[in-house]
Amino acid sequence: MSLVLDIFTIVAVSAGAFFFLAGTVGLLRFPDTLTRLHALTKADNLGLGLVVMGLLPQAEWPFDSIKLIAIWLFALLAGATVGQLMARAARREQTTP
Amino acid sequence: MPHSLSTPDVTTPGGLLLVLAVLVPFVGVLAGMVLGGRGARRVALATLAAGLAIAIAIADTLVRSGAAVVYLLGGWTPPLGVALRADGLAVIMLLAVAVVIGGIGVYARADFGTPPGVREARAPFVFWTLLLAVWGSLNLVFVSGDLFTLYVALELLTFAGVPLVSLGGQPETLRSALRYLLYALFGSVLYLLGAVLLYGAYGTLDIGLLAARVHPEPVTWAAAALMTVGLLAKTALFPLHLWLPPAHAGAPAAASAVLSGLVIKGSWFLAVRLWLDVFVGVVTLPSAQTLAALGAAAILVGNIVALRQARLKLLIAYSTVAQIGYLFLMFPLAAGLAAAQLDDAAAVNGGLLQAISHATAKAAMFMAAGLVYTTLGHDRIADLRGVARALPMTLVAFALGGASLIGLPPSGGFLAKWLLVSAAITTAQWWWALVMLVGGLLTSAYVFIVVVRALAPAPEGWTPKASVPCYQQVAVLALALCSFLLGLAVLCPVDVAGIGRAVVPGIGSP
Amino acid sequence: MTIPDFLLAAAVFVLATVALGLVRILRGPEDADRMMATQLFGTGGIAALLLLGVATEARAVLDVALTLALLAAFASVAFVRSASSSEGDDPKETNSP
Amino acid sequence: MKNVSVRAAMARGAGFFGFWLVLIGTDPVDGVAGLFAAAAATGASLRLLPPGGGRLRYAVLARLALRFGQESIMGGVDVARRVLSVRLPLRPGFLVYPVRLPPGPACNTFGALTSVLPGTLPAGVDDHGALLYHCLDVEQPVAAQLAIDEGLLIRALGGTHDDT
Amino acid sequence: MTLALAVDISLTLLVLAVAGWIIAVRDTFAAMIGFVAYGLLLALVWVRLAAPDVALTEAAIGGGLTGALLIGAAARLRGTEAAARAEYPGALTRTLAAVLAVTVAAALAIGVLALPDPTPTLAPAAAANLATTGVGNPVTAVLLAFRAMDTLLEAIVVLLALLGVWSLAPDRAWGGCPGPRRLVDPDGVLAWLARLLPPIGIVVGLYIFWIGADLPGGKFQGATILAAMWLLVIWAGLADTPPISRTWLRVLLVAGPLVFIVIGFAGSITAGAVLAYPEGHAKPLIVAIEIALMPTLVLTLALLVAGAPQRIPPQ
Amino acid sequence: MNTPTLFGLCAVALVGVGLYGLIVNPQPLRKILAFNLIGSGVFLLFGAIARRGAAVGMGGDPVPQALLITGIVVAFSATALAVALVLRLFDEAGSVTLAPDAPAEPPDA
Repeated sequence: MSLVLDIFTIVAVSAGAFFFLAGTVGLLRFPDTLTRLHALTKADNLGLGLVVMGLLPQAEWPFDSIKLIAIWLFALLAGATVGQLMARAARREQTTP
Repeated sequence: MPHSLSTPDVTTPGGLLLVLAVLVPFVGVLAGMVLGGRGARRVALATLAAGLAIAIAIADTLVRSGAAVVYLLGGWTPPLGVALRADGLAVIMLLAVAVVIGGIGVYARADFGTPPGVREARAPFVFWTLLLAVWGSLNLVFVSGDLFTLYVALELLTFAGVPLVSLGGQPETLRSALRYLLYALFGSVLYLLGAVLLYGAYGTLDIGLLAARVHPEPVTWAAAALMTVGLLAKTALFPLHLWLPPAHAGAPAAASAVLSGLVIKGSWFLAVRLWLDVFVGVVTLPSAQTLAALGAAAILVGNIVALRQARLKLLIAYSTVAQIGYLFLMFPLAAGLAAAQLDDAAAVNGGLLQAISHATAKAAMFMAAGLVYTTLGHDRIADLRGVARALPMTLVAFALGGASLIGLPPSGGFLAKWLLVSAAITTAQWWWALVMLVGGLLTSAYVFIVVVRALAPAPEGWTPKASVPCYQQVAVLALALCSFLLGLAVLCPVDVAGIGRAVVPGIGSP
Repeated sequence: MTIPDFLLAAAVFVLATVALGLVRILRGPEDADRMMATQLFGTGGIAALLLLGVATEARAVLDVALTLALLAAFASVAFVRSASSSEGDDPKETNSP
Repeated sequence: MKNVSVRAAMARGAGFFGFWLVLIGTDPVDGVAGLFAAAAATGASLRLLPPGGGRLRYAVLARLALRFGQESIMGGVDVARRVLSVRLPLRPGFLVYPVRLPPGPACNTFGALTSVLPGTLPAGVDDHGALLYHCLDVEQPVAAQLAIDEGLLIRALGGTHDDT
Repeated sequence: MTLALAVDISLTLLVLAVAGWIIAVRDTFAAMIGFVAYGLLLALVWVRLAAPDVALTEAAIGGGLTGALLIGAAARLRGTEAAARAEYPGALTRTLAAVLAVTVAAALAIGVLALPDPTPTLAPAAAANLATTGVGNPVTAVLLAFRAMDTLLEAIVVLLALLGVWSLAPDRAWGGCPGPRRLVDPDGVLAWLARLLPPIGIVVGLYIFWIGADLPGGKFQGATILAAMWLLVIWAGLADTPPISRTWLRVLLVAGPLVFIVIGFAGSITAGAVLAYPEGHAKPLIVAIEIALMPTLVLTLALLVAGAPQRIPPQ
Repeated sequence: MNTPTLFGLCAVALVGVGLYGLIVNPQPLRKILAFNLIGSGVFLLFGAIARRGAAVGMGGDPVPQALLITGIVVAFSATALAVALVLRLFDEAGSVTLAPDAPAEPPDA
């Protein structure tokens, strides 16, 4: 049982790390501010989500596990809000140079 | 020879007074914040009286017991806890500050009243609360026995001092305040770095324990150097003095008196404490000579630049730069006396007296300049005619203060310089005596110029721009008289400054 | 390789990824790009923190991550606020015509 | 109306208290402090976000959450695919989506939810109150997906499907 | 062990890279953004140094409040960039500064490497006396029992800084509200965040505060979170800063230190020394002091960021 | 090389970097920033020393850790005061240069 959980952890955390890498590469490769924002809001939050997912079997149930999920939700909320706010600012800058 | 600072492991009778000396002013700050407006001034003046009584009580306790007053906060013994500790040096400073702040408070009553029809005005509220804050912080610097508490005390002093500089709100004063703040923050962060190194090496921040534990090695040298440079920046010793003159000259007179007379003494006192009591045997005679050389440069540069000033307040501010220089001549002299197996009390007392007489004299002179400004509407030195007629008492006060700066008998400045000169001659460091002599001559030149200009008769039909209340003049004169008569301290039967400090092997001796 | 070791390795990997994002902070060109990269630092930092915390069984680390997640949007909000107010015009984005 | 506030206060308070218990554990002394914290949070919440009229439909909410999870994974995968592709397949542009929700918290929630949708990012509103989306690929069927999301959200928040 | 060291080394390199960039970059605004990232990294470093209490403080203050404060200031000073660049010193000054910096750092490095081994530490002393304080977190025991004086003074330091900030108000605005009036769309995204997050933040902030007695956490960290939440609401235009002449504000600002001082002096009667606690009652008294300090710290920290009063007080 | 030593060296490097910035950057906000860097270097050094003092089951010496919290809060207050001062100076003078005003001081001062 524990082996299955450990494998789950390894897979999920690796996938999370992969999405972090994807987000960062997007931040570097995408051509302009708005497209780069996509990379930030989507890949990173998925990366964090997968890391949290992977850590769940290793954390103490239920308190630490729910806390982990809460941390992810907060980061998600921050990402979603900040992404929109910055997109507004970037669009305004684009349209009114 | 055993070290002078015993490990404080027990609260002495009267120790509670030390806590009161620190916390009563801060309680005043808090009460002033709530009451606001006129209440802040009433609270401040009441606190000034109470604080003076506390300072006298501490002095009484010290002289009666003949030993340092100690209080262990929370009953915890250092190194885990924090001790307050007042020896002779600290108590004398406590008393002097209480007296000077009292004088400034009386003087400022007229300048910082809340105008009628307003519930609370900015300048009076800020001044009265921060005056108490400066006082509490200074008391903490004098009695704290812990390096980190002292760091907090230095920061308190900075935060209380900076708004006093920028009280006027003009661009120049804001700029001076910012420059002052940056210097002060830089100074305290260096000081903290030194304290951190000491903790890493010796596992305590308590001054008494450190004194027993430090020994000469690279970490200690680094810590001593960092702390000293940091404190010099805060004290505005040449060449780190650039922030001081514009800052002190741009503030309102009462605030200038606080800044020039008192605030810089906090960091100076801490430097003395560290060099004489903690880093004994670590700092070397050449480093003490370096400090004194900076002091000598300050005396010459400060005085010469002061001579060239066109405005009275700037002149007084540059004279502060010079007088700070004297405060640092004591280091090699104390070291020299100790190396010759002599009592270093002459040098230490000389430095201490210089600090006190400068505090009283400079506060009086800044406030006198403030009265001159009110009366004439300007403070151009070339145009001081009529001052003697309009403000006779103030002019006398200015002259007395000036006499103390020059070092004329029987002033406190005279006794201080006499002690320092004699120590210089005893230890065959005659060049420091020469510097003091030249400094005295330069000082007398600018004091003389101001007094002569002020004595010139006013033109026909001239009337003062505004009249100043009599009690302001009395307050100024009283402080100046304190400074002038301080030389009579030589008649004091007890060497108060030496209480709690035994004869110690000084700087540079193995 | 034990699970804690794997988690530590993942933390190093995420940190290295974040370091890559540093290039975007360095290059800009817009301030928004830099702020985005900082946001990425935040998400990546939280992930690294969680990995470290679970790997070393330091439960208090979860609270640090919680604080970071809660305040992740804070500096960005200050940024967006200042970016819109520095344009001088009305920062209000109304829905009315 | 009064009834609604009381019910909302109870629900939110319970939620905050539950969150507190998750954070700290179930020590009774901590619980007392938790009651205070929950009360403070509920007060602030009621002031900042006064309860609306509708009743939440939890079944629809669960469906929405599930869809949100799927979308966020797809969104991440989509970005990763584009990022790591050698050709960098991007056709960025704006899309105007005339949102049916009135301006306000619900509409903002919609914006936040859809910011994880593959290839879309809300970038403000136009002069007629429609949401402006920035898309990584303007040729994707974005508007249809948005309409499904919006319908779900409206129903979850207790509205009917046809209040355009 | 080696992997842990790899974490440390990558952290160190990152910290140094960001720090160097903050100093070197030309644009001030960009440097401020770098500082936020720097604060985040430092929080990670504190975790690695087994100092979770400090990590919490750094995460809340270094990454949050200080960053927001500096970014806001840099945005307002955008126009002065060109003038500042003109003052940039010449190559000689820069070389001298570099030499000085390297010398100081090298001397310090020697000092660090020469620190004694075994290290002097007060951990055993703190552990031995922890029981008498009744609290479980040694850091809290240091802050509120062994060295309570420092904490009391710190509360006063923060208050003095606030007085200093207020003193920079123009005379006509004395007694008015700090900061400019915010005109923000009440239906916008920022307002949405400010409606959702603060209640949750209140729970988290109070939680961090409450566990401080026994676990890492405490009043400074909790108060910083609450202050940040309040500022968020203010920036979203959902609330305004209070006029500084309000009596309730003044009372709350001084209540914390005043209660601290009163309990401290009560100790001299009941426990034989100022800032001592009678046996068996240490923990409730410590908690009482912390509860009294909380509103003071929240208000002070938030108002420090809000800045000097700028608007004419309401009559 | 162990963790405290590594971060101790990182700390002194930060002090050096901050010191350089403090001298070289003329813009006051950048000086404030440099001051914060030096400060964080000092704190980090203290933290490394605390970590060295780990004993009796504690991860580090709690006394420096407690003082660090105080230090960070004090540094924040100092930053806030300095920023407020810079902003007021900007409002009054339209610039934030620290160079002394020509008329207020003699040229040789």
